[in-house]
Amino acid sequence: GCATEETGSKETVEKAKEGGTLIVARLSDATTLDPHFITDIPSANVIYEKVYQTLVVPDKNMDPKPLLAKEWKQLDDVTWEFKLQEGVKFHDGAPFNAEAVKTNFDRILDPATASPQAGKLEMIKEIKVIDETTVQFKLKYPYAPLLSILVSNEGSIISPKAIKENSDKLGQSPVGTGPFVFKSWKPGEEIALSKNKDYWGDKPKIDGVVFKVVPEDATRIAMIETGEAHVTDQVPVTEIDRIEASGTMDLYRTEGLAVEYLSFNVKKKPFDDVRVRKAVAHAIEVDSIIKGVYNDVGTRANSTMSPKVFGYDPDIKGYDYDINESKKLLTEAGVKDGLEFTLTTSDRKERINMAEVIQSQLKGIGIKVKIQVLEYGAYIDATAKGEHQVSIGGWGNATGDGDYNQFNLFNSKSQGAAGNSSFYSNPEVDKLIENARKESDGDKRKELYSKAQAIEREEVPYVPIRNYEHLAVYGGTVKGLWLNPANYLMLDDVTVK
Amino acid sequence: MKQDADKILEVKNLQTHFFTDEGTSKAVNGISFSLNKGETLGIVGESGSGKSITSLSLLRLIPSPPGKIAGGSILFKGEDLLTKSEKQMRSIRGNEISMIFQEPMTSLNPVYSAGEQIAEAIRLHQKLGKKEAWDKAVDMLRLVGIPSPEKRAKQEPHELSGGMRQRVMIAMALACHPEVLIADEPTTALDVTIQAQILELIKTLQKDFGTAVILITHDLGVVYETCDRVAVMYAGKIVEYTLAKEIFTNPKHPYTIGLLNSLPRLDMDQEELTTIPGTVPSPYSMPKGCSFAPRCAHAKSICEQAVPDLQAIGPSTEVSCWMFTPQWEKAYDTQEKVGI
Amino acid sequence: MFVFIIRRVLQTIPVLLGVSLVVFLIMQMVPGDPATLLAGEGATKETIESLRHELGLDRPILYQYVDYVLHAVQGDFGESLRSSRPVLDEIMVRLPITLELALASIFITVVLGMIAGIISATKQYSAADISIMIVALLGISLPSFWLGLMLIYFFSVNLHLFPVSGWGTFSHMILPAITLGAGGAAIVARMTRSSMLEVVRQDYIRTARAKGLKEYIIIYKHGLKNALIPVITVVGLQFGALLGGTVLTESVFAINGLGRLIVDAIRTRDLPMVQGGVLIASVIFVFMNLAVDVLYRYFNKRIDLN
Amino acid sequence: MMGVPAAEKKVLLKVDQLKQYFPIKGGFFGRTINHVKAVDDITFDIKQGETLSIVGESGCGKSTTGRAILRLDEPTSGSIHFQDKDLLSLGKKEMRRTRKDLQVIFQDPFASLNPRQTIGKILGEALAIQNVVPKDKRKSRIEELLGHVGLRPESMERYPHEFSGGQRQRIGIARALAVDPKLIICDEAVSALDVSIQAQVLNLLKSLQRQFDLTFLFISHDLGVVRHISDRVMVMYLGRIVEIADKKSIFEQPQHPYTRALLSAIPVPNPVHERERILLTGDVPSPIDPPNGCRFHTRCPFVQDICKTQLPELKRSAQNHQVACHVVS
Amino acid sequence: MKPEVVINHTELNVKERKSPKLRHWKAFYKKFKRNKLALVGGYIVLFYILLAIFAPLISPQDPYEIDLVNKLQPPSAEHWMGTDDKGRDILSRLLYGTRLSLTVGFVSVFFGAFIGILLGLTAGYYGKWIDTVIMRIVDVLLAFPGILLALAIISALGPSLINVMVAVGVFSIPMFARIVRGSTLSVRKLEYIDAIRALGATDFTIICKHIFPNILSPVIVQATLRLATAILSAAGLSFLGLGAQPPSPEWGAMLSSGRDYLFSAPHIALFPGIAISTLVLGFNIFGDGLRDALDPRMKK
Ligand SMILES: Nc1ncnc2c1ncn2[C@@H]1O[C@H](COP(=O)(O)OP(=O)(O)OP(=O)(O)O)[C@@H](O)[C@H]1O
Ligand SMILES: Nc1ncnc2c1ncn2[C@@H]1O[C@H](COP(=O)(O)OP(=O)(O)OP(=O)(O)O)[C@@H](O)[C@H]1O
Ligand SMILES: [Mg+2]
Ligand SMILES: [Mg+2]
Repeated sequence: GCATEETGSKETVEKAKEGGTLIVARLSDATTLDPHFITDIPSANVIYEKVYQTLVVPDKNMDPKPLLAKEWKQLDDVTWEFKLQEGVKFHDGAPFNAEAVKTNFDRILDPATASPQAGKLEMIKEIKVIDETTVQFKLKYPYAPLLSILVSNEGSIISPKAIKENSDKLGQSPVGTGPFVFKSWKPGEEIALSKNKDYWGDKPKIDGVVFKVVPEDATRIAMIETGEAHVTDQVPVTEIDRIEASGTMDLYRTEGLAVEYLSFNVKKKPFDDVRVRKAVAHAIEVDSIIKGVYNDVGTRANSTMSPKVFGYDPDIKGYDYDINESKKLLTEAGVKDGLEFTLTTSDRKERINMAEVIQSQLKGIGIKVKIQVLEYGAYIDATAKGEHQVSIGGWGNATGDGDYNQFNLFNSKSQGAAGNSSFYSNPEVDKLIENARKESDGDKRKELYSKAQAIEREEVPYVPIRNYEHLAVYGGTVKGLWLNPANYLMLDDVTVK
Repeated sequence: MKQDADKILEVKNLQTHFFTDEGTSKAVNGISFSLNKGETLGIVGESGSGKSITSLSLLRLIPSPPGKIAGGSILFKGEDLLTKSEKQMRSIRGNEISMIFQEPMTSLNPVYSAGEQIAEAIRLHQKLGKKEAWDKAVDMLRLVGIPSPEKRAKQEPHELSGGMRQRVMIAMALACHPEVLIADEPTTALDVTIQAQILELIKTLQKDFGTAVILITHDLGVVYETCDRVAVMYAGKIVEYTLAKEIFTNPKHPYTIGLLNSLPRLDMDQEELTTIPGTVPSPYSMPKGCSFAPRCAHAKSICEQAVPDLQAIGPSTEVSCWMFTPQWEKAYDTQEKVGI
Repeated sequence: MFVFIIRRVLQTIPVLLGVSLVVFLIMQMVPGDPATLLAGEGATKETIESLRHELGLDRPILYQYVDYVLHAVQGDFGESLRSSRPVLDEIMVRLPITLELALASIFITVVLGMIAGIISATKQYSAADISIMIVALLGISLPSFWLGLMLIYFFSVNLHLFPVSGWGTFSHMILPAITLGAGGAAIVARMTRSSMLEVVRQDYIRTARAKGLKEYIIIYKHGLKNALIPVITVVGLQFGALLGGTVLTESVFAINGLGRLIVDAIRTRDLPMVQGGVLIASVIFVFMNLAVDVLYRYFNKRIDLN
Repeated sequence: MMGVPAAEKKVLLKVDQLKQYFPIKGGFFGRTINHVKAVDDITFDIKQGETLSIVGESGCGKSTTGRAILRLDEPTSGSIHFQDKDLLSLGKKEMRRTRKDLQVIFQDPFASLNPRQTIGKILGEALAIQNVVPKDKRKSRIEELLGHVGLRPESMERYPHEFSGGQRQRIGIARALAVDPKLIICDEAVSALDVSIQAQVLNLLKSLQRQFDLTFLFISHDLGVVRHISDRVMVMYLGRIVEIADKKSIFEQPQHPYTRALLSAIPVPNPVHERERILLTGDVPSPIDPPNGCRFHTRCPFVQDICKTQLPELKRSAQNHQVACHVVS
Repeated sequence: MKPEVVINHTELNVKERKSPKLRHWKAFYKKFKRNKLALVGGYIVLFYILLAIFAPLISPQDPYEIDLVNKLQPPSAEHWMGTDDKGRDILSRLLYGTRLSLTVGFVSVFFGAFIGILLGLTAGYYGKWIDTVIMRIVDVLLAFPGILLALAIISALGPSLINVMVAVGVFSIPMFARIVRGSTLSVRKLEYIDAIRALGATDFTIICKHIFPNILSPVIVQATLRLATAILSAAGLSFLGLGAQPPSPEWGAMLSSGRDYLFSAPHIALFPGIAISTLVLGFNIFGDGLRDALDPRMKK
């Protein structure tokens, strides 16, 4: 997020006006507001660091910073200790303390809760309350990226009182410690938060936030243009020029953690042959996709990890655009008489566009591509079952740690729905990924990931295409807004005139 | 026909044409007749001979386009209706000249009650209030012999039988005591026993109100029993115009004779009916001469060349046929007749 | 009439059963598993399995359907798989909005359409008639979403006359109602026109003329009421089309309606929500048609109630 | 006709206690809540070569009787024997074969011909369905048929709308004749025609009857026509037979009050034949709820108490004359 | 009813007649031709059909040729209608798309009409419980919001042009079924049907040879009107991302891809929009004209 750093910092210098309600237009409604049950970023975005807070919080570079935990240290391979902030109260008046932290993690881990996120915290053996403000995490095995899990939405700390009294209602009415208090939710229409007057930190400058559901892209932009809404964080890349040209709207851009890629189903002919995969990788002109389809939003991806993610190896490069090499590889692989395959994608516009461009690029070397656009649910189904030949996919990363990419995309255990849509399986890579999990030395971990990435580059189960860049459009009256790399709107310093 | 001081309506050389894509149809092609106070004139003729169009022309209700009154005059109490403004016509319609239509089933508006439809005319022409008009409408229904008229007045046409509907039509037509009533086949759609009731009713009412009636029908029996005089139409023209009784005892025009002979008689057995060969000519391609000539057993060449005029051949009889003209004797026979 | 209404209401039962069965079967056929979608990115097989169990998706299909119907009969439409809120609650939030939208559009459809149609019919072949009919034809041929976006562009973004999105106030309703109602208005206008022209040829109009009534009384009193009969049927069918059309309009104007709810539910394979939504939509449709039939019968007495 | 004693002729068609009730659906579940008693228990027969006419007011069940005999509608009960075959017990296939012998000519010359078929096709199809003549002979047979009804062979290529009403009715007759039927039911076959045309068609029917020994069931409400064409006449009122007799007998000595009213109501253009008119009052009651007792009692000028409660049976009152009336018998 | 049209037999000359069928059509065409507006509609439709047939010959460019450098070009001498978001020539795409849109229209309407006619004929002819059952099924279809049905079908079968056709076809079934049933009921009452039944014709013959041809004209009229709706529906489905598979230049898909540029490059949506509107317009007025020409009551 270097490019737009100024946006945030400049405004804090100016004496910002206080008050007003920020209206955020967004694509879809939240599914639930219980962080232990949320599985998508748009839902989490409503509450993350707004209603709820986490022990540690990522900064603009995804480095963990203290929040509800003042400080922490790793006592041994499997024990982490956190010192908690004092004098923090939940919105319902319950005090924040070590017991509260324990209650939260116990809840998510309790099989009876049936939290879909339990798997992510599966390495936690026990939470130990040392004293009122000290808490220890005991792990089953060494797990280095623990902090990256704690910074993410699942690490939100819910009021223990609310958990005890009406756990079931938490999805509808969240109770946390954050700068905003949940006010109301009209399903399908809007969710309103209001300023927490008793917030323990720097109080927000606005009176509240309303998240409005506006499914149509053009309408959302029109709303910013007319001042009906202040911000939208789901911006079609096609609108960039217009927004930049407009006098009433501004664009905020920040590098994201997600990547988009082409995924070969290595279980299916002809993509079980690495030469064919390489040939395709050589035949795709990634730069023109990023410019032509994405209007230069995002950067060329070299690996299936974004540069902001821990473990990214800048030395690993993607395949060059080299038609001759590609043809040669195809001949070697014995598919001279023309390769033909189906490219499956979900119905996201940019992905379809990408598919069309790839189709046209591959046509240049005689590869015939048939595009199959599937409605999202069907797409997930097809790729999870391995019915596809080649698909366009993307992998978000809410934690900023490489494990989230590597384990889900490449580990044999993750084949199918869990993320490994290539059905890639390599014992060596499996091992590297699993060892990296346990390694607590950061540099050693990086090394392990580098090794894994090098192998993955050679075997090309995926052709990395683009590192995400997140966009937000805001009206001229909005100042102090920023997006974190995981695409969360950060509202601490926002003002609206 | 002799001049009559009581003459209320006089039609002279009326022509009504339809301008359609197939050509011009001279539906009414120059007819003249007159009507005296209190008398009943019957107009008979086959389907399509122009009876209805004649009656509609009298009230200037020809659907236009495609129809148009192309000539002639209609003198009502001495004034030509064709020169009147639409507004003047409206005060005559339903008031001084009323009409009963051929189809009782469709001539009443299905969405208004019988009473309302009668009262509407009364309010319009007699400037009565809502209540008075309604009462009058109920009275009219009683007059035309509808039992429990208060109840019936509130019913809508679909709740009434065909006979009752026709009586409602009659009540409507007579509500303003018109001087002329035009009844276009008022009983064709009805059964004989009901027809007898309705005709009887019209006769009684006519007597009571002194209304002159034009009764259009294709049933010669009806004419015989109801009318004073009769005009026989064929292909848009009157071919014979005479006293009603006369036509049965002493028909003149070959068509009239043919028509009478075609009727199965109730008073005697016939092994075979006499027929008129051929069919009515298409209104779009009328023969040059007499329109009946192609079917006429007596036709001579003159018949095919020129149209005969309607001429008086007796004190109260007019016929349009070359046979009754001096030219007849000199004319040549035509070639053989066409059959079907 | 009463018996007729009761009977028609009872007849809706098999129709609704049919609808629910069709929904159920289709949702079974549709690839995509609600549990997988709900579990989100990176969920393990175990997570998905336990979620399936939690949602009751691992029960036999027939059992699921019968269970659903038995509950639905008692007014229990289940809970959304996604938000775990009661389906009925979610629907009841949207239903009034969609109904308002539909009624507002029907209003536009009927008022605009009939006025235009009557003017057209009474001034047959005049300039007004021809221009109305051309506009009407355009109204039919414009894709509604395109019209919607164009309206937003001109009236909201450029002229700042109406809000872009949302629902609640009168000014919110105008653009969506026009978007949704335009096609219908055009159809109604044409229908009214031809029906009027047809009625004007009827015998009873001639009777009215023969009474000496003024032309405008003939048209409005004797003509219009009869001309409405076929128009009502069209409006009724139009209402059905309109319910379907709300999806696009709701999406363009960000209106939180039933159409969008159902589409979203289909996308997330939220079966109870789809079921509930479609059933309610069908109920509305069926009752709307019933209302139309009743009106039709009211206007057209010649039709035997049996 | 009267020359040959009726008894000597073979009975061709025998209708026994025929009932035709049309259900009226209603109620909550669309149950049948009532019936239109269109034909309510009628019994009569027709002899080979004769013409039996049915007269009566509109809606009294004339057409329904004809349609029931043809099994165009399935009768509710009763039996119909045609040449000793019980028509109602025939299977679908057998019935189709038997249809060859029973033909029909309808009232509306415009509705009774398929507007999309040429005359040749219409007649050809009739021949094909019953396969009465081999394919190669059909054309000449059609020409022959057209000749019988007085149309030219060229008519074959024309469509019905190119013909006048009378000509169309002839085509209808030709179609009925095509299959060499024994019985032809003429349902108001001349009612729609102008008198001058009507006379042509009536003459044609009569000559065809002589030529082919046809039997006619002639349905009409025009008593003039009926008198002209029939041997016997059957008068119906509200689904029941009120009188059935030889033509002469019924026209000269009508017995049932309804028949008498009917006859007297006909306007006759006959200056020498003045009659006294029996004017009825009121309208025909509905066949859904026919009056109790004699169906006619609500309009009968001679009504007595018994008429209101008891249904009169059809009784023989003279040779070849049956009447159903309490007062007369 | 009394005969109105009385044509003198003797006046019709045998010589001047050729094929009776031909005269039938000529008369129809004459009547249709008189309706100027309908004629315009017919010409529009014809125009598009010709475009569809000759698309490969008249297209100035390859409709699939992606040229990202020249994307979003406004109309120019080289690209008469400009280029789309992937630099493809919009005119060429529109021309090729004519085929798809017309195919979608024709196939889906044909499909819907076929099943609708089958159901309507059966229900109308046999009546009784068959009628009840069929019409209830049709009610289910009708009550089922059309777009949802389409969504469901396409979700089940995957989005492709064929499935769009199936979906759009399915929701025109009820319309056809109702119209056909209504006409069948009225045709079945006609005397010539009874006459042919009295001759001993089988139900099959009656339905196929006598009822079907006589219900055809309302069906044809409905079909032309439905064609318009079908093309619009397909466009609506494209808008929801359910339509034709890229890169096929189906008009609805083109229009919907243009909606992202409604403000920055309006020509992308404008031209497909105009194409859809005019074709739909053409079908509509053509259908109206047909109705008037085929309706015997409207002879003026
Ligand atoms: N609207 C019209 N357009 C064209 N021709 C018409 C129209 N109305 C009537 N005609 C023609 O005018 C002629 C006379 O018709 P009219 O209705 O007066 O006959 P009619 O004697 O009343 O017959 P009917 O006994 O059948 O009522 C017919 O040839 C008919 O075709
Ligand atoms: N298919 C049917 N369903 C219900 N009612 C019917 C049906 N067919 C006839 N009817 C009723 O049966 C009664 C007798 O009808 P039918 O047609 O036999 O009378 P009709 O004597 O032929 O009359 P018309 O002289 O008018 O032809 C009428 O009340 C009619 O409404
Ligand atoms: Mg007339
Ligand atoms: Mg009958």
